[in-house]
Amino acid sequence: MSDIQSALRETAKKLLTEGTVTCVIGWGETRFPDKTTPIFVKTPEDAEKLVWNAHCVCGLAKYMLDNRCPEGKLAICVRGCDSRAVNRIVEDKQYKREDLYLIGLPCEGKDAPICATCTHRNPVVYDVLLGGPVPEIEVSQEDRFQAVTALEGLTPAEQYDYWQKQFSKCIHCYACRNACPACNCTECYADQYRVGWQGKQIDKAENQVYGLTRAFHVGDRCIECGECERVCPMGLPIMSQTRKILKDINDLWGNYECGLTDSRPHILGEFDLSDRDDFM
Amino acid sequence: MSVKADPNWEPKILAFCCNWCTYTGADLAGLNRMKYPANVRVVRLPCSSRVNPQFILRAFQKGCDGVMVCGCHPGDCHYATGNYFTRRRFMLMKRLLEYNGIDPQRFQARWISGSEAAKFRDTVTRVAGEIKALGPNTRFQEKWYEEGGEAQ
Amino acid sequence: MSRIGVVVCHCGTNIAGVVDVERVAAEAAKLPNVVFAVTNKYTCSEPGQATMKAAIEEHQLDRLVICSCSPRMHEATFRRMLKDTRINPYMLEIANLREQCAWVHTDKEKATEKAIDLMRMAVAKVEQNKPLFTSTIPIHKKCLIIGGGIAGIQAALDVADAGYQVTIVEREPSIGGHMVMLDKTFPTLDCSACISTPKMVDVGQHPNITLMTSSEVVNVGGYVGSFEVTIKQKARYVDHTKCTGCGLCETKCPTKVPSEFNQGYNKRTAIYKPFAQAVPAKPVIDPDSCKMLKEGKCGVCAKVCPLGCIDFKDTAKEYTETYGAIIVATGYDLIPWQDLYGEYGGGRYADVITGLQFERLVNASGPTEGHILRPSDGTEPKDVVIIKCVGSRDPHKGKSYCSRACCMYSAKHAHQILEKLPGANVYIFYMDVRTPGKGYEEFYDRTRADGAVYIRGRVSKIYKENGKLVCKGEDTLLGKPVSVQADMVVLATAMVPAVGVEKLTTMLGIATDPDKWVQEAHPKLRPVETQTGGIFLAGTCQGPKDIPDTVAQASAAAVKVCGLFSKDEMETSPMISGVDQQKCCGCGFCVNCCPYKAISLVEIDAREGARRVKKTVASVNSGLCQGCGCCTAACRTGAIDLSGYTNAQILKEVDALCL
Amino acid sequence: MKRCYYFPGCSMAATGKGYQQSIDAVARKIGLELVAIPDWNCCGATAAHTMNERMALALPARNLARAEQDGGGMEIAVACAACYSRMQYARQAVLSSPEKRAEIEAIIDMPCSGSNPVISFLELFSRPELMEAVQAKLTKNLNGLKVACYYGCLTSRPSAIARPDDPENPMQMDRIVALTGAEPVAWDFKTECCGASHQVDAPKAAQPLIHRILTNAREHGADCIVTACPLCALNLDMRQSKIMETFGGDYALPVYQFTELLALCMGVHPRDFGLHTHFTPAVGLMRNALKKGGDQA
Repeated sequence: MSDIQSALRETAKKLLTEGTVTCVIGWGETRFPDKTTPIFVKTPEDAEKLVWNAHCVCGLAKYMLDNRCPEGKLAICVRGCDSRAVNRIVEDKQYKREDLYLIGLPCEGKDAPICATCTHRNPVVYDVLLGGPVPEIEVSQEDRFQAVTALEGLTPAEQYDYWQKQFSKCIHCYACRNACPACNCTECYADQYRVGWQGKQIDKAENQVYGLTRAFHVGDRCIECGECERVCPMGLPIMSQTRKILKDINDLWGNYECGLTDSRPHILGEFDLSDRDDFM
Repeated sequence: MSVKADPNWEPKILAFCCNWCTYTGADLAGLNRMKYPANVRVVRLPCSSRVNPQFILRAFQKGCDGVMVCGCHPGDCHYATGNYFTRRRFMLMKRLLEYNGIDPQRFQARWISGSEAAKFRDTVTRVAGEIKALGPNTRFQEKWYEEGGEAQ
Repeated sequence: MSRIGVVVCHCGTNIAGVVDVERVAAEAAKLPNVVFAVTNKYTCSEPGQATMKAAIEEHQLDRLVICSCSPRMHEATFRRMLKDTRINPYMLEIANLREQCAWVHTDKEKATEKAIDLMRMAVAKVEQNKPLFTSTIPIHKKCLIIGGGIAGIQAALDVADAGYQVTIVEREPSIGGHMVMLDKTFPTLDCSACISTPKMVDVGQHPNITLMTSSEVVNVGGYVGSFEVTIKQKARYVDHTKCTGCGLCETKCPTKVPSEFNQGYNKRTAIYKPFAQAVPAKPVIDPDSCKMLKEGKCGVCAKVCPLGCIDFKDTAKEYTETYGAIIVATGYDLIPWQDLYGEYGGGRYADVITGLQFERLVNASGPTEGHILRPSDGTEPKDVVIIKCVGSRDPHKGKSYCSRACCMYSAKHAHQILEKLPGANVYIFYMDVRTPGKGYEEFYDRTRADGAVYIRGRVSKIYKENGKLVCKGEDTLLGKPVSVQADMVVLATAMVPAVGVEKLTTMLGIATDPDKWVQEAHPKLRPVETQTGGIFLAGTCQGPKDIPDTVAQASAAAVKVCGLFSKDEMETSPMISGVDQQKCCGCGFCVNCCPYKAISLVEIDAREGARRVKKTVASVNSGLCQGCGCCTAACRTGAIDLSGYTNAQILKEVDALCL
Repeated sequence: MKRCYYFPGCSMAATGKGYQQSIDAVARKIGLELVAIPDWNCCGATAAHTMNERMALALPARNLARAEQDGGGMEIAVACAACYSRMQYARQAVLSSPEKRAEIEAIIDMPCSGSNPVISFLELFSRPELMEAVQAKLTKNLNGLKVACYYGCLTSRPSAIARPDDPENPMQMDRIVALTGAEPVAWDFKTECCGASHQVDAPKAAQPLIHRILTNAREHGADCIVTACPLCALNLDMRQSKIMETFGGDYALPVYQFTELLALCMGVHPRDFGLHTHFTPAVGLMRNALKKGGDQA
């Protein structure tokens, strides 16, 4: 891993020295030995601050929309999940692919539970790949949707009970939204007071409405990076909502996985005359 | 007072109807003097594809006991393809709602054409009956009518 | 603070008989911002309207809620009424207390409660209403007609005669289409060319018509009233402004290739007019066969041309122009039966021909000068089999629809064979004989009286034996297999949309059905319009039909165009989508689901913190938007909203119900 | 190179012996490994499906099940048209309906999922890699020989079951045979029925079927007929003289299996696949054709 880390620093240094990019987004050390933080490297000297270790858990792609980024081309370190997040943001037209330089880093899983069901450990898109590709792991559809299937089996009352307990914890911090690469609106619906989509008060109903709306807004484009759940300070099982939508899309309209370079077009932006119809 | 105990309780059902098919069908039911329970309030919209799934959440949250989305049959949309998008959106939304504990009867989508007055009558009669049997909706609401519960 | 007026209509006893209207009005009066609430016996009547107008003035109302019959009934009436008042016509909401309340409920208490709810919802919504203003778009009074067959010709003449400018775009070197290839038309048996070529000449000479042959539409933008259309004219290599059409070049050209017009039954030269009466009556050079253009040798035509019209360096040209309306008249082609019907020889037998080929064989100006001779050896056939529904009504191999014209032209073919070849036998295999048209059934009767043998059943195989084409089939009336030894077989092949029509429909943004026929806006009530305003249909591009129907539809489309052109400006509905560019993130999800392609992404200058940035946002074309609102539900930010049915309005309506 | 399961069928040891020998010879030449399904049984062919549908599906299904048990996961190639049809019926029954599958599995007392695709020999040989392999091994040619490729009905019908390249005008055999330099004629009766076993039980009705096939082939200038089925070949070959006697006509068309032509052009000795045992003399035409064609492929 240290080989790759030094290669990463070399690459970043070269990119910055040659002026290919104005900033490299990567991971840097913190005062905790088992935590890293996203850093914006803007000078060749600072490239030494980049690290690559088991604690590089934080998703980086969303940071390209951060206003700390200088103007000009950006370089981003991408693992499999980050690369899919980049695709997500590029497909959503929030950034142009040609304005990005992607440093691919094959990843054998980090210090995060989501990595156990990761199907794309190698970046799906990159400009340079550091280190050889790592073997992918097989994850069955059953494993992918295990949590969802378990909840689907409950009665409506039990389901409600479960979710109500979960949502009652929500503190509307919107960390899930801020970390999510699919949440890339300029102004989130939840911040719009005048229309009145969403109340600011913290009660079970508002919490639940926020949770479901968020799920519906991103579920059809979710790349399953797990950032939402990772950053939630209250430990809500947020992925179980978005994956429910993904599972239904898979069941209703065929195989669907987002953020791959050859992904199907946006599923709610198209239709088929022969789509299943329960509303006759 | 617990609403559940009120013997005169009547469910409130909100129906989003497209102007060209279902709203016309509902008007036709009136012209034919068909009778159905007075539980349904219709919101008139140009097309079923105008219905943002968030409206459904809002209706439940504010105290509706049931919500319906009605539009033209696929292929008959006044706007050619609008209801195909409706179909995809609400196939997903319905499943998501049920997953979160909303009884399947409380959210229903139906295609009702401008000539299907009888289908409109039958559908709202059936839905009203089903929801009456379920009792008031307490889920997703700011008000909590559960036994001994306080309004939050 | 808004000042809302609420009027609850008795509608005689229609509403008041079931709903306690006084209570509804009393409840309304309690609502905040409602400054005026009354009941009225007949709100829509003259006195009713006068009362409301007076109240608007007296109470300085700025919005109005009328609780009456269905808005589908009187919304327009009340909006018209408001035009003369201080209230904008769109500051009005109607609660439907009649069709959806009084007429359908019997329990007076519950009906009244519901009526109050409906009233409250309307009041809540009207508070969010904003004044809306209809805008107008200018109409460029110039019509584009795509396709120069009989449909395009008829429509062009009708529009041009009404005094408007017309451009016809035709991809072949001459207009005329399929009709001019036909010999006689059923049921009157008048000569097809004799009735169509005068119309072609009229088109060619009409001062209001611009003819663009050898041309295709390559780009369409804009909307009703002002479509920006780019037309590409292929290189013709002959300067038509100089050419007199003397025809000397054609007589000297050494290269001979099969004639498309005559279905390959004779030859034409490389510099050619498709047929004698072609319009324009001037030749073009076919670059695929011209020796000079292919090999750089020859140039005979240039040497003999007395006016020096030949220009081998000619190139394709593009013209862009603005049209107020477009008529699509792209016509049909025949189904490629050779690929589908191996059992009929799959094209191996020269004497198994299509109806269109037969038309050329029987045509006096055709390759055989009107003698029916079989293509294989030039002899007169004695026994002729006609097979109907080849590709039509055959979902397994071809199309499920009926091609409509085949029953009649097959009867006509039978009649012509029996007339021209005394002693000949004609056998017609059919599934049903469909003759819904004036004089059609009589014509069919006459053909049978002429001696045509109608066999109800399909042919399962055609094979060659002893120099004859054996047609094996079943006579389903007798319940027996039959086989007929034929000298020639004529197939009534299905009509399919003209090759390449998908490209055009995509460009125009109009819908097609699964068989690729252009979709009309409504099958019964709007048969010559498309879903897109300003684009109309004529002829077989919409579905198989015969000449009378085609011409009728062409004239109907022309009337629609003239109707549009009768005004200088067109009023557009203000209830359309609009984008809040501040909120819009430019993801383009709305673009994908718009049925009218009314939304596009545009780049604007914006400010982000201290930076000036280029920002991509959605933009709605008000000429194309029809106000369905499909886009609004696709927008997560709520940046795109539908005037008249805004998110805020609907949310308030929902809230009001649940108070 | 290519390995697949092979379902020979009952005829191949008897009336189709020459066909089997030529298949073996060609397979050896091109390195095609045909693994006979272990413990295969009769497909039931005509007899079973006229009696009992369940038996008609269960018999071939047992062969599918045996192939699955063997675990090679390979396609099952079938040489005989009737066997091919029955195996396809069974497989598609198993795949299309879970109830049917359960019923069949109960009868044969074995799991049967239909996982191994069933293909005809024509489909197998018309694949580009096999065509190339055959081409590479040809040492002689039949240039100028006009052949009528006869597919019979069961390789192409019903089209939903047999899945031919074209149900009315199949071309697979034409393309294979054209490799030898022989010229397939375009004729009309490629897929007409030969009468199959009705030649035995209803000869009066069935004999005209053979007559018209042979007449039409001759009409289109064919020198011989090529088939891909032991029973088609037998009917057209063995009954030819009797039919000429009954209906008049003088066609004397030798009948070959398509693999016989391939074997011959690969230099296999005709005696090795019993060319001399055909009823309508078949050796002479081949000798002349090969002589005319010369040695180059």
